[in-house]
Amino acid sequence: MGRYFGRKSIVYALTCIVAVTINWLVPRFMPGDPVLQMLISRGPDTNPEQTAVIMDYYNRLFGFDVPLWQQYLNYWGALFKGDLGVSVWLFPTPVADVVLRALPYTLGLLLPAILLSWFLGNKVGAMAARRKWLDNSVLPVGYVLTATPYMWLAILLAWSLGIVAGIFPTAGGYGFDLQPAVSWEFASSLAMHWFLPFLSLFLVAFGGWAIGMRNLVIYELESDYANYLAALGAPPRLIRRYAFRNAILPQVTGLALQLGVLVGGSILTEVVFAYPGLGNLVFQALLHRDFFLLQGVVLFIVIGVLVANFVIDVVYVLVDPRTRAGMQGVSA
Amino acid sequence: MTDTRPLKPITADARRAEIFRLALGNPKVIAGLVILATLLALGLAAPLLSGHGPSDYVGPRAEPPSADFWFGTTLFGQDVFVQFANGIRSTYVVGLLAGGIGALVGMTVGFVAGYRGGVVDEILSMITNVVLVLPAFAVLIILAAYVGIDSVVHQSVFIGAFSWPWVARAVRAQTFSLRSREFVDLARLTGVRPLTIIRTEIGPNMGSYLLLVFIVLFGGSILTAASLDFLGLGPPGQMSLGLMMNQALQSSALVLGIWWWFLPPGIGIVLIVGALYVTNIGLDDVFNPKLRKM
Amino acid sequence: MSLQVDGLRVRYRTLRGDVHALDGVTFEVADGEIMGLVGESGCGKTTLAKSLIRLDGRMQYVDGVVELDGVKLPIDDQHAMNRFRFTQISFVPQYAMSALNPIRKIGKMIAELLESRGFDYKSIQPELERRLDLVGLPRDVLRRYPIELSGGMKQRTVVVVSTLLDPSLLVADEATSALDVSNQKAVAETLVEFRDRRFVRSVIVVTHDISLGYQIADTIMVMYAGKQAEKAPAEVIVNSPRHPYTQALMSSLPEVGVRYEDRRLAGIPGSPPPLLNPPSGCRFRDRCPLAFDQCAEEPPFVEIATGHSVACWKAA
Amino acid sequence: MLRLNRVWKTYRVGAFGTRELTAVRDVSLDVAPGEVVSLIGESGSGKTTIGRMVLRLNSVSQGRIEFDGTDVSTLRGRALKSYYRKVQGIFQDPYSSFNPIFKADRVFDMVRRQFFAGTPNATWHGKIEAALADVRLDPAQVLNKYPHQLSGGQLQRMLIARALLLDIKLLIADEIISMLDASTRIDVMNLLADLTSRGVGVLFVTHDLALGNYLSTTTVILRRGVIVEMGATDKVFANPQHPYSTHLLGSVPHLHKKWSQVEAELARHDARLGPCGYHAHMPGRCGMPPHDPDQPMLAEIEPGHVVGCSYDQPLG
Repeated sequence: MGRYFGRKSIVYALTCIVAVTINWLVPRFMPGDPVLQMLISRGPDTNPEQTAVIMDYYNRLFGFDVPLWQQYLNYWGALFKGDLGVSVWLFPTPVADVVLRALPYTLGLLLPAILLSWFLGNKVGAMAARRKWLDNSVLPVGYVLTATPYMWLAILLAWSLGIVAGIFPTAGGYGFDLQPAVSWEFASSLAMHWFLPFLSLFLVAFGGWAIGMRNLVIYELESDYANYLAALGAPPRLIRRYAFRNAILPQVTGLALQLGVLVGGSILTEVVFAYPGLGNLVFQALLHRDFFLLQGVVLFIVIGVLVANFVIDVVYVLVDPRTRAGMQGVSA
Repeated sequence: MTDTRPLKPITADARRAEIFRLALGNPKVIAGLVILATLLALGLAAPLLSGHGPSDYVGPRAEPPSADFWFGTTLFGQDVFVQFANGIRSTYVVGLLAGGIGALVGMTVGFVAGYRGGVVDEILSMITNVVLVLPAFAVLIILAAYVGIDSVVHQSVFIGAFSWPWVARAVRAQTFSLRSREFVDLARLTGVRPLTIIRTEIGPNMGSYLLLVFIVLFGGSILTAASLDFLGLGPPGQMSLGLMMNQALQSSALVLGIWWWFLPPGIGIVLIVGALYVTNIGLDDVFNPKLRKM
Repeated sequence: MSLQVDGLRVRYRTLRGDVHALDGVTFEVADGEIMGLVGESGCGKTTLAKSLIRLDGRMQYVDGVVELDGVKLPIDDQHAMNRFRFTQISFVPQYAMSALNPIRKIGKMIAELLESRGFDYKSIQPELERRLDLVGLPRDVLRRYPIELSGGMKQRTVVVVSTLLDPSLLVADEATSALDVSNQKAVAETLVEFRDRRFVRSVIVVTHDISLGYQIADTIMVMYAGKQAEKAPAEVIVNSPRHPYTQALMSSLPEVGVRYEDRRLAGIPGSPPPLLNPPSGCRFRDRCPLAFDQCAEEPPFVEIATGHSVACWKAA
Repeated sequence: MLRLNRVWKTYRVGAFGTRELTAVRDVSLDVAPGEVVSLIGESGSGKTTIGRMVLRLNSVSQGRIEFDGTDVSTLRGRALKSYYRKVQGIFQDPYSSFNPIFKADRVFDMVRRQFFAGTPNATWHGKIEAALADVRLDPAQVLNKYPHQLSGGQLQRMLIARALLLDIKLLIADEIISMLDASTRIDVMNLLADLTSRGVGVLFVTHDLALGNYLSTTTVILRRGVIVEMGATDKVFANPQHPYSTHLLGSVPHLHKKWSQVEAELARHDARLGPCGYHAHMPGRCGMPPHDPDQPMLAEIEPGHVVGCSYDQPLG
């Protein structure tokens, strides 16, 4: 088990370093002074004072005048202090503040969508593995859903259920006329605005889990232990339960691998619904060419995915006795 | 020790012929290939279909589908059908290129790591795992935003550069198990070089699997490219299905009810990717007789 | 009498037609008897073993009757058979290495299996532990996962599990062929001991190794190409076999003490006939040194002495 | 011809090779031309690893493997190729020894491409026919066929024929008949024995004592990577010295003797032996492995018959 965690920790540490380094390195590939260029690209300088402050800030932060390795270390130092820089678009709000403000929306969208789609997808997939009629409907629907781009399903839902049917609002995190408050009105507005983005994320992911689980369960039902139980007259219920338990393990690993895709999906979905989460921030940063905000958000997402991955690895150890028994690799 | 031997003697020529016959007799493979071929033909014929480009203002604004403009026009009077056909074409290009690059990198890494083992494997697996847990789409956004994407080829290279890890993993595992097969030992005893062994002994045994891998990468690359295009990070001046959705959304096509603008690009992607997946399942049935009886 | 099989036929459905894997076998296994079922790959012995306990997806019952303790077994009805499995007729598979659910502790798996069949684990547990002691397994295997056991331990565990409800008949399908010689002996002797202690009343041991069959079986049945060739008490089969196939099989088997330089053994030329379209007449005809005209006709499986039956014109 | 001199094989396992696993421990043995040396052991005994090290499929961790006086591990390029001209191997699973998607005779083509690139077609075909005749295969039956169309016995013979195309001096046969049917395995055994009359040495790796006994001139018994007993086959089998050897011999199923009888004989034999044959010849220097690197692992108890220490080695 120590070996398992040792190896995983190295991977995560390395990944983290790679991600931060890419983040640090990429702006330096740009010809010229990135800060100046970015400020220029914002159009006519309406506020020279602000520009000067920003220039000063970044020149101090990145210290373009000190050696590269020093710049690199400074970058890490700032990062550890939670300093992601200052947004240009929302000057002078620190990027970290902007990110933290948007974070609850994204988490509120992602967590239920991921967990529910994983849970229900696995249930339905396992059911499809043994019921022909269900299989015949789950399989094609599942494949269509996984082939659907997130943003298009979001557009489709916004248009059909939002604009044509008029049931749900299609933009924002809550009503434009409301201020955040602890009230029924605000909560219901929040929920109404939440539903469609959630649904589109949920549906696409659901298809993938259902198909994966179906194939895994069919495979497990043909395994030796299932045959042995059947030979001893065990009821199909028990055999299916065992098959499900065995099949769920690769699905846990799959969840870790799919996180990045799901987060990507939430970026797209939030853009469609102008949902005030991290994804929309990415889009706004791109629109306003606020690369410091963009970098901050993306770095935050990357680290968040790594942390979530690590959590899933811990969960995996808890659910798979084989990793705990520490017997892996002995036979190698 | 089982009673399966009487079933064995099917000649391999016959097997190959049978696989071909089964593939062509498999409704999933046929349906998938027909859809793919039709859309490909549409994409290839795009420049011939009309005299104008996808961004030219050629018609009345926001006109619903008609005989003149089969898919209607955009809010600015561009021909949606021409945009669609051009988008389909670049979709195929991205899928083939990015899928190809991802497959090439993944297979190379997987083959080498699986065959060599030891320290080489240790290092390559570490790299693979690092890229695997890195959320590719987020990194692609940063790269695309800063470095910029100036062509479909460029975009494909970026996508391919981040889509290979799972392929490397899978190919490595398969190579690992094939390497321990005795025919590989026998080839080594005949003095065949490692790279030749990978090419002539191990590779051919994974042929069908590699094809399936490529198909999945093809579909995945299309979805990633469309997502980047949708965020406005696609190659400038290049019409794509993702960009169509981007423009439709930015121009409030939803509120204005211009459904003919944003429905076709999504349908196009679902059709292509879905057809790829369907072909994939069909081929899987053909290659893997165990699933065939299901 | 314990098991009575009469004219059992089972075929495999394949894309190219039906394989007549088991083409009419008739035999009895008496109470307290261990019968060795011997033959080369493709002779139908595994098909026979599976037919008695659970037909797999490709197998199809054609006809014949199987009776256990006077009750007809519904071997072509998967659901109705469940009532007999484990309690009346049980199974030790070849794949013991992977027969146990990898993510369940062994004790828990046994408890769940028993409870799913309506038995109370708590009341059976003391007996289970006694039997583990008997086969030399520590009791704490119940608290371990299968991956923590060696191959020999897994095989013994499976034998204990399969016989836990004291079935009338146990079918062991190549249960020892994946094991090393010392483990092989231990498992084989466990089967005998379980019979002696009446944990099981009778046993069918399927094996490709006739010498192993001789060590533990009371009677041996030799099969060839989906049919019975010879059945007799083990001593008779080994010391005075009558079927040319049985004779050839044993004369091709090197024993400790036989040296190439002293006595050169010979194999059986040719190979068994395909069972997709089996030839008429005696199926061993093409490889048989004694074959003559009458062999074009199928020899009946007849008793030539008490408890000794042979399907050969020359033996009658 | 082949000499293993204090050969060790250790595998590094765990992340970054933090733990060591010793598969072969201080093994020394010789194979002379025309001699069959059988390496007998159960799984985990290191017998296969030794064969693979000789074939250069695994590296040697410590010690030397010499062929005609040359250290095998130093061979590169052309030298390695000419080594493979003289030393070849055949493995356990005939179906896995052939690439399933190509025709079986491709193994001959590969030999031609690597070793006989300049040979004219007619000469080459003559060579193949001669080699096939030597292994008693009909070219019409085996050429131009896919592996799954051939039987295990035919495939193993083709691999012997392949080795014959080269002018081999040493053949490593790793469990080559354990997956063959009883009726055909003895013919393959006889072919191996016939090779010795051409002066070919055979390293015969097996878990089956009867087969080792049948074929070999010298027997090596391995346990957990260590040689426990080695000597002329008749001496080792008639007068086993190490308790593990007797344990193995007692586990072999015989055709005409029951286990109980064999056990009784061995018990009488054991009673005549002291507690440790090694100890009797090297008093006061017991212990395994020897702490003194110069101390031999094996003690000679009679000419050409050596035994290892049996202390500190509980059986089972």
